[in-house]
Amino acid sequence: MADGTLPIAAQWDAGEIRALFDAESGWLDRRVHSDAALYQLELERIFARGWNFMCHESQLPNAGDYFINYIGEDQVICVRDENGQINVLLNTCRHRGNALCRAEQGRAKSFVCSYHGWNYGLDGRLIGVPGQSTYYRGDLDKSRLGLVKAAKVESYLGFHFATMASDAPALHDYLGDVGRTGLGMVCANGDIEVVDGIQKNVMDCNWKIAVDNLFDWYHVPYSHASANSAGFLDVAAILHPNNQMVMLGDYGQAIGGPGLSKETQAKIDAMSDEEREAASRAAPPNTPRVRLRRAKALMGPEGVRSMGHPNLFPNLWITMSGLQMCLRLPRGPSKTELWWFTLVPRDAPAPLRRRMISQANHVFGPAGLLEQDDGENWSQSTRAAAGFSSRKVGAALLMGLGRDEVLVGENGQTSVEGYVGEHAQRWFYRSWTEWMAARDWAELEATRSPVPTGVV
Amino acid sequence: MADGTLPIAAQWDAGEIRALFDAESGWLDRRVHSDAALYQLELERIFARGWNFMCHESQLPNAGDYFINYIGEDQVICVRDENGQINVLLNTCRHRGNALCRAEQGRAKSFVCSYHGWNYGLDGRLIGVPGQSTYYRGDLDKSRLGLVKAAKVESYLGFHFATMASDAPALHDYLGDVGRTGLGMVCANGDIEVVDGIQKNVMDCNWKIAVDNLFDWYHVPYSHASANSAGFLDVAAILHPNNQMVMLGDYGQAIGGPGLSKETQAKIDAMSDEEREAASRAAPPNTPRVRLRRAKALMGPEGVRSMGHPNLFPNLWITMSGLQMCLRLPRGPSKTELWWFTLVPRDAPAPLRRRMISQANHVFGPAGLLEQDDGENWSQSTRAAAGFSSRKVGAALLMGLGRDEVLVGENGQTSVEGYVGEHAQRWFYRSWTEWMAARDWAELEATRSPVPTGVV
Amino acid sequence: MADGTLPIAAQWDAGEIRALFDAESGWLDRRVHSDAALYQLELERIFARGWNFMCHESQLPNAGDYFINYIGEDQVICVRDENGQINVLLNTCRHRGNALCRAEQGRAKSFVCSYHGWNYGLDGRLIGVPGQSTYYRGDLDKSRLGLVKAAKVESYLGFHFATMASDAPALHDYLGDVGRTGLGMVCANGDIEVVDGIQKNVMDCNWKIAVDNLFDWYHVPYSHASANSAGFLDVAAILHPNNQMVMLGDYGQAIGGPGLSKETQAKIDAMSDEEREAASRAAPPNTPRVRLRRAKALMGPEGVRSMGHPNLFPNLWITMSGLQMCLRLPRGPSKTELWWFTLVPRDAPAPLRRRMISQANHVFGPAGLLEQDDGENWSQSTRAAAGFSSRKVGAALLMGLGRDEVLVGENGQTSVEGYVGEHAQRWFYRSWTEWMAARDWAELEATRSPVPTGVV
Amino acid sequence: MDAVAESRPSDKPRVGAGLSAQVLLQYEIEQFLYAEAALLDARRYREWLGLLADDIHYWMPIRRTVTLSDLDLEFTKPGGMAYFDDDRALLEMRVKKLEAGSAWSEDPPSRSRHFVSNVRVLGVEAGAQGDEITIEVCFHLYRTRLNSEVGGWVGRRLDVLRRARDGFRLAKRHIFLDQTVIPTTNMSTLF
Amino acid sequence: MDAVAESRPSDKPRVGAGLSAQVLLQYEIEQFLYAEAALLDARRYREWLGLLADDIHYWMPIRRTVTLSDLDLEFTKPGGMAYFDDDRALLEMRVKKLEAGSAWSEDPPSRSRHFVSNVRVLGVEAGAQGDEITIEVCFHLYRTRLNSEVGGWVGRRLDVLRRARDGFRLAKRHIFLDQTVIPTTNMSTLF
Amino acid sequence: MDAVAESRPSDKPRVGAGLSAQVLLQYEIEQFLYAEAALLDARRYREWLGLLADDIHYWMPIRRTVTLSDLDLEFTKPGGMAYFDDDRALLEMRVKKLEAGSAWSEDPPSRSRHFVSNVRVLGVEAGAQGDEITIEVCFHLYRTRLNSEVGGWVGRRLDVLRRARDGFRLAKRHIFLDQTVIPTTNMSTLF
Ligand code: FES
Ligand code: FES
Ligand code: FES
Ligand SMILES: [Fe+3]
Ligand SMILES: [Fe+3]
Ligand SMILES: [Fe+3]
Repeated sequence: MADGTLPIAAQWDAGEIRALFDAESGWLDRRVHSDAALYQLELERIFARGWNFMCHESQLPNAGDYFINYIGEDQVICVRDENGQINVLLNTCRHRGNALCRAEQGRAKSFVCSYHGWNYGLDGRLIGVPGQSTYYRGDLDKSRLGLVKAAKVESYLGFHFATMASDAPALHDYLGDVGRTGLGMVCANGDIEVVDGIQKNVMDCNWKIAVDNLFDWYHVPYSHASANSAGFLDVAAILHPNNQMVMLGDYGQAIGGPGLSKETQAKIDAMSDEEREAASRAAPPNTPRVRLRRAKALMGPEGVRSMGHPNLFPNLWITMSGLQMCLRLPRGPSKTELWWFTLVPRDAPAPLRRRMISQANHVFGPAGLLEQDDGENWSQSTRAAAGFSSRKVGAALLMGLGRDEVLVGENGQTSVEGYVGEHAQRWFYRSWTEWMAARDWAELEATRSPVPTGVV
Repeated sequence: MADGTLPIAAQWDAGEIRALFDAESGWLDRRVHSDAALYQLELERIFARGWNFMCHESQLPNAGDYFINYIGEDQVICVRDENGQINVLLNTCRHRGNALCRAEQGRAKSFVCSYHGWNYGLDGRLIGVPGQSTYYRGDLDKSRLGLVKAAKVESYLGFHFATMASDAPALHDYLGDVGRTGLGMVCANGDIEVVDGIQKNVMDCNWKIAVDNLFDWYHVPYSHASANSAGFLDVAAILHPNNQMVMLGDYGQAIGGPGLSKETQAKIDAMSDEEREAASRAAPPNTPRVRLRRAKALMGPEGVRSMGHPNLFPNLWITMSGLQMCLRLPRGPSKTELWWFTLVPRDAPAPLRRRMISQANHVFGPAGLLEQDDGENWSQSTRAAAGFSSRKVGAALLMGLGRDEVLVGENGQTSVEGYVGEHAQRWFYRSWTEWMAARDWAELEATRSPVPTGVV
Repeated sequence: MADGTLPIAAQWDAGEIRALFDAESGWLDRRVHSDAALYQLELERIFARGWNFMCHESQLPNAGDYFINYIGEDQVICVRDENGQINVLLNTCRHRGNALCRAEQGRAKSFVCSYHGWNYGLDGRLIGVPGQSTYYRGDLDKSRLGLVKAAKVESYLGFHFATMASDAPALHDYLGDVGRTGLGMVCANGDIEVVDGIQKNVMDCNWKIAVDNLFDWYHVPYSHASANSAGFLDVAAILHPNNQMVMLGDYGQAIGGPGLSKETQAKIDAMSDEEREAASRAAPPNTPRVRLRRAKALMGPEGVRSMGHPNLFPNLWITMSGLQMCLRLPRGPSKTELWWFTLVPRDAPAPLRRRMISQANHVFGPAGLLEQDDGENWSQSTRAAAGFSSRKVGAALLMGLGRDEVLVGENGQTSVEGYVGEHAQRWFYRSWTEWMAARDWAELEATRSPVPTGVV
Repeated sequence: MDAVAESRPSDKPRVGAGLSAQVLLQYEIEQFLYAEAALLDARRYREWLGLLADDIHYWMPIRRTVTLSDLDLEFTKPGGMAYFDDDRALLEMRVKKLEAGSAWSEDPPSRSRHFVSNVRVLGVEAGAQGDEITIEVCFHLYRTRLNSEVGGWVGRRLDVLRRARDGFRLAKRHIFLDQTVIPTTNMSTLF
Repeated sequence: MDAVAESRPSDKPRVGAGLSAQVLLQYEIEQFLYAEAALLDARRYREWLGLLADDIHYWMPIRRTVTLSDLDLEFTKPGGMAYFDDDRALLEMRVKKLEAGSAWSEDPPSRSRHFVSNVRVLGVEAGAQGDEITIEVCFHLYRTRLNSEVGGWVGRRLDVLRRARDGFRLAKRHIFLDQTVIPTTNMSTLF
Repeated sequence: MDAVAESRPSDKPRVGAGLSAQVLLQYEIEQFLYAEAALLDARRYREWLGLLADDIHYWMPIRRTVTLSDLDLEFTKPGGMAYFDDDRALLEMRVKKLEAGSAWSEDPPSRSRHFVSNVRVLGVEAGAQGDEITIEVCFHLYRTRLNSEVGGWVGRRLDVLRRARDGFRLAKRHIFLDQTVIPTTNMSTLF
């Protein structure tokens, strides 16, 4: 057995995995939402291998500031060191494996293990070992016993990501145009910072069901009918049933949701930043702000029109309802931890900042007026996938299948435009089967589907 | 891997399964009460394949009345439609698998999915899909996307059963004479109805241990000694140590417990219905009523003598202590959900009805004066089966083995009569191994044992 | 599949198991602390096969006194019978497997099963079966249906041990000189008795991490810094950084911790028992008492110098902090039940007895001023071992590797003396891989490493 | 209050007593309920029986998970199926069973703790046998069994205490659980 | 008391009232809190709204697991991220949502039980709109959903009650959970 | 009350005081116990020490699952094995440990909530150092640790409060858990 692999993770072969989603027909085998062996394999082949969102640089302003995050179920310490660099370190002592940090966030000078007192620098280097010259007789090669660092840590626009796979492509390439557009979206009106306070809760659902949902404009009117009745949400204003704009990228990256028409964008293009700001102020509250000129560079000439939801594969959802990002951390086949990061422009005036935080506090999270009802649907969809006969039924990802065309726009940015559909969801599950079937990055690169073109 | 099958379910081969119970010696391998792989296989090969009790027609008097039940761990909706038919529908939306019903019972006009609003008729047909002509461009073949119906739903005496196997034999044949006798027993004094209110609780035991127990008149004096001391139960009156009458039927059907002698029955036969009713009234309270003339047609000339406990394979226990049926729903190798249905004759006068309900309320269920102590024995027997050495010990189903003979009576009804024994339990476990070893109905039909004859 | 074996337990082959600890390099694969399949195999190959501590004779003064203990996850009854013998009986009825005892300890005349009333003598013999001549027609061979006894029960110095393996070596040989030295240690100042009241708690850690720790004098200053600050512990007084004395024995037996120098021992040797008692009284409180002359016979000429912690393989820790023994009962890969037995000399005067009990009450156990912090380290080390990447990191058992020599002392007793090191931990894990890889005792005897000699 | 109506919680203000009289009554009632709970937790069942009125109705209907439109189905009705529907004779039978020396589910006896909280006097009415005081409480009946079975039941209780010469008597205990499927192997404990 | 300071528990003795006056106040307050809790448990949300002051601040900050040296980070601050940070309009919106007939997470409705315990009056201050009484309680909000989902929340609550002519009005409810990562699929229940 | 007897719950009625005096005493005691609990939940351990009498006995025996016929074995006896058997010096040592900055099991500190319920005054006796009031309560000590460890302890407590000039002092706390095998990794929390 390979390093760290559990016997259970070997129960599916590549052919069986590929058959779990049939991109031709749109049918998904629901064992992907319930089988324990597939889940173990996900930890290895999706999470340890992919790029995982760690934190935004604004969360760690000073040396020693740290924030605990996860790569799959592996706890990592994200910490800024004295050189200003953000390191991602496995939170497990090299001696016996004890945790270095047990808080969620904090400030440290170094990381001292509470078991035997090994002391690690903010960059993970082992800097102190009690008894090194006596008990260890100087044998210990401290230079090889630093905390295990993520194989790569790279950032884009201040967002830091990490992977445990040293042969993973560079973050820039992994995100690709679509992922970068997604991150560009949140910076379209200025550089951002993360507001203190990550909402976290545990939901009884498979993490992929939560990802599937973020592309899904179809559920809004029905799932969120009560938020609409209560006056919290104006479904009519946000649905845009036939102004959808889906962007698909390498490795499973995708953006789904509405887009502005080229005509509308053209009008915006003609406006100065001041005019845009004025237009934003004139719009009803909770309307997304008109993007500034910088947006085009960040999102591309077509991407700038997207008003949808990016998912950075595998599990980072970006939303502008409250300028938030939601990380979906796997906790078993039927459990997911949801972490909500709230972003505000660094230079936001106090009232705007207040309004954005208030919107974020009320829309998502466990008490959020939208997410309450989402959770119910996700957990029930997951629960049913555990039944032998229900599991056999399959999930139907049929909407718009074979009915739309990938448009190649300016700068080669591609999109599928028109009706609400399930193009992004299909792309997500298709990519998932490819990630899961491939033993390593080389095989994944050799076997993964190119981004769809033509009719989809 | 076959549809819906989990890798874990493939860990036992047929020969190993057959060896789990040795019908010759009466020894049972206790891994049947603890292994997780066998449990997964039970969901496939016993529950999805057999006929499962769903509800009695009286529970759903009107169109739209529904009752949630299970086939193994699969939730199903039992609902009466506008044509008066009772449908059994998997409670999982054909779109993403969300639950349609989350209540235990209720009244519905149709089933609208809370996720995207797909709407299903009371017969499961998909009757409404938001965006069908727009988002779906009319592509969706709604006629193929109704809720998955049980492969067959059939009823006998108003009791509805369902199977997920389209090649299962008809309910009539599956029940066979023994199963029909069992259902006939509860209708022997008139057609019945189910009283509102199903007692439900979760017990830490394997479901088969609870089934084993229902045939077991041996445990009564000791397990229920305290109910006897307290004056709730008169053990002497119910034990009938050597008037036992066991009936074994195809597919694992069985009835165990006391029986009337032919002489007693002959005296009853000579009585008119009026005389029988008078005799019932004259008997001490909680004595089973003397059966009416109709009983013979329902139970057969020999079966009519049975005063025992039928089990409709796999998991429906029928008892006349309070005219009740108990469904044992599997919830893992060491967890079972017990559902108590209480029945009363439709035309029961109010005092009789009151007395029957009161008896039902106090005898079984989690606070029942009998079941409290049963649960303790079952959970401890299950717990011990998890230990490596204890598991190896085996359970001894030795009582009366090779000592009795199957009597062939009038109309060919067979029975084993005499002392308290374990014939029914052996037949249950023997049938279980055959069900578990057979890949499909054809193999089960080809390999299952015929109902025992001769010496047993 | 062999008797009682679960399919999951077959997932590792012997080569893979042996590779889990590399004695050459000192690196340990952390899947040993998290994999469910290895855990099942431990129940079979370590616990059912080895000698498990059951009780001390003083716990069961009278016939009928019983104490419930475990062999792995199998519950056993330790009971003194009318002949004064202590029997170890699987707590599972031979009929259906119900538990005979559900209390933790008590007094019984015989064991009557609460299910059907089978009655077993204090020696496990089946002495009563309701309906034996009637229901069973005298068929039941009661002589073959007694409670399953441990394959062997043997005692040393009043400590009773049991194994489920009939081919296990005798307890005397299994303990070997090192194990016997360990038990001799607690009797060095007189025969002991167990004080009523076993502290029990459940900890979220793998049982082996707790064993690893008992040899570990390295963790004391850092882990227990707060007990030191609070004045409960005097770290300086107990550490003895370079007076360590490790003894390794067959089958994984080991003692780790400080030792007296030969010089000190020589001075003690010159003292009479009266002088020793006087010296003990003159020492600061909580100092281990000076051992009496009898100690040398019990511990050997070298062993008598050990002031460390014996572990009787697999899971019994002996400590003199409060004269206690701690049993670590496996409850899953990441759960352990800790049972603290407190010992006092039988003839201890009341004040000494009081002081020893008070020390025991405050040092270990869930509220103990030391164990609080140990638990934190153990549970965190276990938790991290569940992560895919963290699991790959390995635990580093490098201290003193290749730097010390096994000294052969008087009577052939061997020891490694000098600095704090990890010799005992390496021996424990190395023995563990050998136990786990061997299918039976014969193979274990053929393949296990001899006790190390020369450079270690 | 009729039995159907009472399954809907009440907030009827208690009237007809000055504030300090109310405080005294509240104190008396709380102390009675705590002492009664302590008897059960101490397994002094027979003494507990001594606190019951002869005409006590001790009832726990079955609760079901239902939709808002079916809330009338949430509880079973009086006279229908229930987990407890006991008169004094049945409660005495339960106690007798516990004392029998062969009530296996309670030997070893479980360990219970009756938390009585949010005590509210809903009304005081003169009855033929003495004043009858209707009380609503939130209860948490925590129970452990054997070494590792932890469980319990939570809900709302509607008690009627009747004032007798020598103290209160419990004339009614209607127990409305918050749980639908009972999560425990048994309910061998008294509420 | 300013909002930051209050996340640190208080033991300020209450002054300026004789012992029996204190007892009466304690009684009134407990009964108000119990009645208020009963309304929520009975799903009588609109009546519950009637007990709120117009300027109510209903707030539950996010709690984090932090080391002793970082205790200043344990709770998020007022105006920052929170699970609840509601004024009356938002609470009315929540109730409206519950009444909408399409609040799927609450239909079937969950079953809650608000245990209000360790009630302490921390201070009484005269306010422009009436006396304001600051109260600390320990709460356990137990909740079951559907047939098997059991959960709940535990913590400390700081309430301010304002005495109006016709009874108390809740002017502030600051909820300090003991849980950090919220262990439930949702918090669709009012505290 | 001797230490063995007290492990059997008591229902001794409290005598020798008029009803309103009883109510006042009940109020004082409840408020003391709540304030004391709040100090522990607020981690203000040193102030909590201030509420203890110098001769305090703080004791939690071991409880065992035993049959009805062996109930005399249910609790260990005074002077024998126990989870806590502390005098003031040991409690101060525990607090000192918590303050040491290296008590790893309490850094990050756990979050506790002491629910004190069913408070009953069992007796008032004149003692050499002041009146001694014996109190029985049901307690639920709820605790979360780190991000996902939820646990706690439930049982019965027998406290003795001694009335000093400046308030009560806790002279005895005997804790009778309902749990036998302690279900938590540690008991680093004070009861
Ligand atoms: S485990 Fe970290 S120093 Fe030993
Ligand atoms: S899951 Fe039911 S409509 Fe989409
Ligand atoms: S199981 Fe013990 S007598 Fe039947
Ligand atoms: Fe949504
Ligand atoms: Fe029974
Ligand atoms: Fe330690």
